Amino acid sequence: MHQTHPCKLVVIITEAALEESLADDVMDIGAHGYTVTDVRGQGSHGTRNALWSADRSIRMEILCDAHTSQAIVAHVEDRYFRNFAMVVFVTEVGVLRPAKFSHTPDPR
Amino acid sequence: MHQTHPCKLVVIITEAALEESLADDVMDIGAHGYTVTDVRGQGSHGTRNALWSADRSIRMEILCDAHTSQAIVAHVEDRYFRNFAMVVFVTEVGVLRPAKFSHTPDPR
Amino acid sequence: MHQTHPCKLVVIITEAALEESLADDVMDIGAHGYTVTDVRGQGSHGTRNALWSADRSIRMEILCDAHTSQAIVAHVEDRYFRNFAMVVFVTEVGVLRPAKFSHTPDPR
Amino acid sequence: MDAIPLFFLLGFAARLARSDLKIPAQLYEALSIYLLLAIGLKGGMELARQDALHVLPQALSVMTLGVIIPLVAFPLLYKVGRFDRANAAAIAGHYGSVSVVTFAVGVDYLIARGAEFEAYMPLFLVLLEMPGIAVGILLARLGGDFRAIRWGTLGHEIFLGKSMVLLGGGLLIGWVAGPQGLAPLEPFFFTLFKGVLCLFLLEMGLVAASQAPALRTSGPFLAAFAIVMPIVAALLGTFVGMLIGLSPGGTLLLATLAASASYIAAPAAMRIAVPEANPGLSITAALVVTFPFNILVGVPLYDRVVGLVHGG
Amino acid sequence: MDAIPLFFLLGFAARLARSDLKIPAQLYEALSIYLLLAIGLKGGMELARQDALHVLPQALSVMTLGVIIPLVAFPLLYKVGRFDRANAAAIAGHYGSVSVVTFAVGVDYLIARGAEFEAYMPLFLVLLEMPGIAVGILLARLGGDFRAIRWGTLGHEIFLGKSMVLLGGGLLIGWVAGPQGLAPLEPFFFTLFKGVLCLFLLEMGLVAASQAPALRTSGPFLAAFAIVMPIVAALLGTFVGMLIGLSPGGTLLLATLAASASYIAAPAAMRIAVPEANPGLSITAALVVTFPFNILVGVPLYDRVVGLVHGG
Amino acid sequence: MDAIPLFFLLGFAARLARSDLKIPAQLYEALSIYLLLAIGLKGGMELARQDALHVLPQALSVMTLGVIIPLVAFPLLYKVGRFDRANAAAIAGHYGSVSVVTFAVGVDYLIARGAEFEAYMPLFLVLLEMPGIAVGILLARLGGDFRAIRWGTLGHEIFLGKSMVLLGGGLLIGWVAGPQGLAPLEPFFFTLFKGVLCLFLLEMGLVAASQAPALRTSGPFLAAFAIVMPIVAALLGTFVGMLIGLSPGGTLLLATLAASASYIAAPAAMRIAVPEANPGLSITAALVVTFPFNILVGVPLYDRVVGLVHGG
Ligand SMILES: Nc1ncnc2c1ncn2[C@@H]1O[C@H](COP(=O)(O)O)[C@@H](O)[C@H]1O
Ligand SMILES: Nc1ncnc2c1ncn2[C@@H]1O[C@H](COP(=O)(O)O)[C@@H](O)[C@H]1O
Ligand SMILES: Nc1ncnc2c1ncn2[C@@H]1O[C@H](COP(=O)(O)O)[C@@H](O)[C@H]1O
Ligand code: NA
Ligand code: NA
Ligand code: NA
Repeated sequence: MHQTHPCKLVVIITEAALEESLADDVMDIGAHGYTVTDVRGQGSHGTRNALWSADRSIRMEILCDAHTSQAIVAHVEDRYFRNFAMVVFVTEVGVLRPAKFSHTPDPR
Repeated sequence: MHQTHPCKLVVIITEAALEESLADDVMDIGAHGYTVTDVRGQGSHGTRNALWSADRSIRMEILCDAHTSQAIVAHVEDRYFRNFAMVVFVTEVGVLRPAKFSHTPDPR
Repeated sequence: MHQTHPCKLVVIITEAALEESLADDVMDIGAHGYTVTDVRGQGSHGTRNALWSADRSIRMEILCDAHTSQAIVAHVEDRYFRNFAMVVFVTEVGVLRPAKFSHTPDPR
Repeated sequence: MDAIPLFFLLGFAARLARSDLKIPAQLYEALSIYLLLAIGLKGGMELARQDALHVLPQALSVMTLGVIIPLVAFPLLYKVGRFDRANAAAIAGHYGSVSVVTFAVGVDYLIARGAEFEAYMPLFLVLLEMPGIAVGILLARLGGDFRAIRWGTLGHEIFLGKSMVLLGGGLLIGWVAGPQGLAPLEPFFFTLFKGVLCLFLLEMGLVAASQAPALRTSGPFLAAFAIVMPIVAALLGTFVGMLIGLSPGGTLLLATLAASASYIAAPAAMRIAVPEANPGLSITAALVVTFPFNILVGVPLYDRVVGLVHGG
Repeated sequence: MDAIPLFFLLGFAARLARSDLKIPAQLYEALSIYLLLAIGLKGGMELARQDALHVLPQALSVMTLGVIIPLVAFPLLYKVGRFDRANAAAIAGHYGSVSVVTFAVGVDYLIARGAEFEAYMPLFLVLLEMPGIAVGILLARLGGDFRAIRWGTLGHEIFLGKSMVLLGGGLLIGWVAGPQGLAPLEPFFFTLFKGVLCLFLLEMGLVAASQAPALRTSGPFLAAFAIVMPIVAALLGTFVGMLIGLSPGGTLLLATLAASASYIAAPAAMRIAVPEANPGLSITAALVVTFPFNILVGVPLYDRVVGLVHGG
Repeated sequence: MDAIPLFFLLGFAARLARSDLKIPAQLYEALSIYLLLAIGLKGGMELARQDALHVLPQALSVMTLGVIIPLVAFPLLYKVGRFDRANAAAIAGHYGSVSVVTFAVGVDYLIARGAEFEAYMPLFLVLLEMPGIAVGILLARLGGDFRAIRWGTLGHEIFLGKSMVLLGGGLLIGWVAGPQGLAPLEPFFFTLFKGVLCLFLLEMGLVAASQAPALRTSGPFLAAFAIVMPIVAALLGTFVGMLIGLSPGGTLLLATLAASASYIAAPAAMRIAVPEANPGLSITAALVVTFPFNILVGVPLYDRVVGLVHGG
């Protein structure tokens, strides 16, 4: 039986310049991985059409437990919100192997 | 404390040709921003492998309040569903600064 | 009135080498479509920075009914989890035309 | 033997055999930007050598040709082919416009044979790109609510589409800079041209093969139309070419332009201006049948025709 | 007429007219990698022909120039322009650094006129890239907590940024391989250079136009600064050029480098090192005003200045 | 000094220093498509000048070489290295196949020294690409359930993989079109070749460095194997080269091919056909150790060996 277990998905959309430091941050905070997509868009900082280097944006999504998601959200808000074009949202998803994404032992 | 507030995420997957008009539409309707990703895929209109210009697809995601999401969904259904390869879905997410995405004042 | 109906969204993040076989699998299992995005990232198999062919990853998302999502998740776990860098998660979304994504007749 | 068709066939075969060979989307973009610019520049450079008064009347006749072709194609599709108005009009628009790569293959065909032609032919390529599309859109709207036409968007699509800007812009730059100004660009834009064209044809083969299955669903009439129409258009082109006194080579190129169907500018414009038309139909006809037909069979065929009429 | 400015204008016009023409992001990357490498290689190859003792003192003076320029720009922006420290410092840093493409346009300007210049000028381009950025960052931090400066990141950004690695690496390879070793690379890296440069300028035009609207919000002072500052810097560059005994051509190139503002290396470094600065301001000044000004008006203007001083 | 290894070292160093320099994924794709096609075309063109009867026996011996190499590598890995069957077989398959870029570097080495070699060597490159992979897959399955082999997929992976299609297709086109047909493609596919190769080596350096850390985990045996195996294979290649009467230059190229390990075709095929093998191991050995070893040390070394045997 392939039951899924609750898990948090944190999505961060921001300037491509932050990719490396964000990756380091989330791993330090305790995430076990992340996925990055190249995106473009518009927001309160105007349009970012990825026409050229400084104009590129990324979308980083992190599957992690509630505790880690809290920590990540808190960290990016404190460290990046003031100075960078950034959007963060969190959602609840179901995963197969919760242990893969959390510090708690696998309930299975 | 970094509490998140409920917010809608509208995702539109459709032909790349619609990118500009969709962007204008969602901003007119009242969204404060959007994010676009280049994608490929398959659906009722067959495969769209992004092999060449007319074969490219995009994935646009819009964070907004329930009212705006309703309006966007209604608009794209009326305006584009009949003639374009398109899929739309809506989901509930948590954001840090609801005011950033809605017309209502920030509850914080 | 543009009411949305519940639908499953299955997201599979894995090695680009699997794109074709995964696409065939999900369609065989009963999905009516899928969307693929090129991504990069890190996980238990280390970093996959899309620096070169074998280092590329994809993100495939499939809108389908609960039954199909179960079948897809079961299939990929059995067939791919042991040997491939892969992450799968499922979430609940709202769609306009449930019939487009399920075997059951459209409730509307 | 000339390498160009071989690259197309390689791509076509690779795709049919389900090879995992893919031309990255952005490489495809890069190649087409290069080809459009290069052709425009070449034409503009040559145009700088002409006097306007001589070219102007020719230009007008060529644009007329661009208007006539879709008017010939439409009834065939609408009455004989039983396509609904929107689809008949959209397809007609594709055949009214032109294929830049088919033109390049025609030019290469002449060069390989050391045949002469008016070097400013790219001007006609530019002039033929738009009218057909415009006529196609109007035909689609004749049905009724003309008000439904968003002229702004329409004009925008036609005059500011990627290919028009690159072709027209290149033409302008080539014309202003002249042969001298372009000399240092020659190694990049002209010497490499044929190599880049081959790479693009490899991609065209992949794309055509990937669209081939659609032929089954689109029916036999469309396939037949996609072979008959180019021939008819080529004859019209030959006639106009003679009329305006083009050399045999120039006449062949005009015939080739007439016979070619657009798969870059037209699809983009039609998708916005005639969204109710099924883009699959036009693409299948233009790309899967007409394009290969023209570069493999058509050009030599039209050459023979031109030879006859010029001989007689 | 020279084609280079025309390509920029084409891109600029196309974007203003809201054409859908886009240069794929990865093509943009590819073009800049090529340009940076090619310029570095060329400079290194020529450097192999020089003796270090002759070039070293020149190099030092040039780096000093890179330190002085932002020190001139900062007070203008901070005191006169009323920008806060972070923004004034960030913008000053952009003008302290250099624009590779502006340099390439200057070189092309001289070649087109058959004018002589020190072929190892790219060395100065490399040397001018860093100091201005470093000074800008220090100016931003003078406000107080110097401890806030993450020197590691800073050094990393400055010395290991993409453009430094490609320019510097190319320089090194060219220097080690020498003219002989590079001979077989000449067709790719040197013969095609101007063509690629034109394509890149088309893209620069698109980008500049897409940023143009920001001019309205950024205010008239910044626009004025973006024209006055290059002229001032060009005079400083001319002075230093004379001082170190460069040929008129070399002097013009040094003036052009001084006048140019960075839009690749500096934005990347500033974003990390001075995040509180609004990147839009620097980019608008450097890309929308200074870059076009330099390639369209500046270079010929500086040429006249150099002519005068060298004449006298 | 030759520039090629310098570009590899630049990329390697840049990555080790954690520079943000990246070669866009699609540029990497574009470059490899170009290199594969160009090598195929060149080989096919030269093949058109040979008579089949002369080449056929050579071809067969070369393919045998491709079968023998993995059979030599496997026991080393399985028995001595204690790798499980799947990993031993997969790695052996990588060394049985070839590296196109290593071959290109070998060719460049000979050209730089004005040495002669059989111009149709690319044919052998094509012939050596497949057998090694096939043998590797069979070795992996010998363990038991042969039925587990999906021959369809297997054949598909081997014969329709990207690199086979481009190399083989290029070979075919070059052979059909012949020197005359390819003449107009020469500026693009042949004149620019070395420049493009340098760019690709820059990328290879970046990739190799990014994989380097894996060396620590993969253990000392694999590192040793990745240096010993190429030398052993090079000796086998030299022997076969002499046997089939190749010129010293041709013999060196065959030795280089034998010594090289695939990092494009083999990884793709193995991932599908032997998924239980850890791709990291093969890649680390082939890319981080063997590839640099071959282009920096191996080729000159093998050249000396060939010199000795040919001398004697
Ligand atoms: N309402 C929104 N919905 C989706 N994406 C958004 C939204 N607002 C901003 N973004 C994305 O986040 C980036 C930065 O947002 P901002 O800081 O508001 O400029 C934008 O460039 C968009 O890609
Ligand atoms: N069931 C599905 N799950 C995920 N994406 C889909 C699905 N159906 C369609 N799509 C995406 O939406 C695009 C248009 O869908 P369609 O209009 O059904 O052809 C396709 O090309 C896919 O990228
Ligand atoms: N915790 C995570 N959050 C988001 N994406 C992940 C996570 N773990 C892994 N991934 C993605 O899934 C791919 C394969 O994961 P893995 O099998 O753990 O190496 C990685 O390369 C990432 O792109
Ligand atoms: Na036509
Ligand atoms: Na400067
Ligand atoms: Na080998």
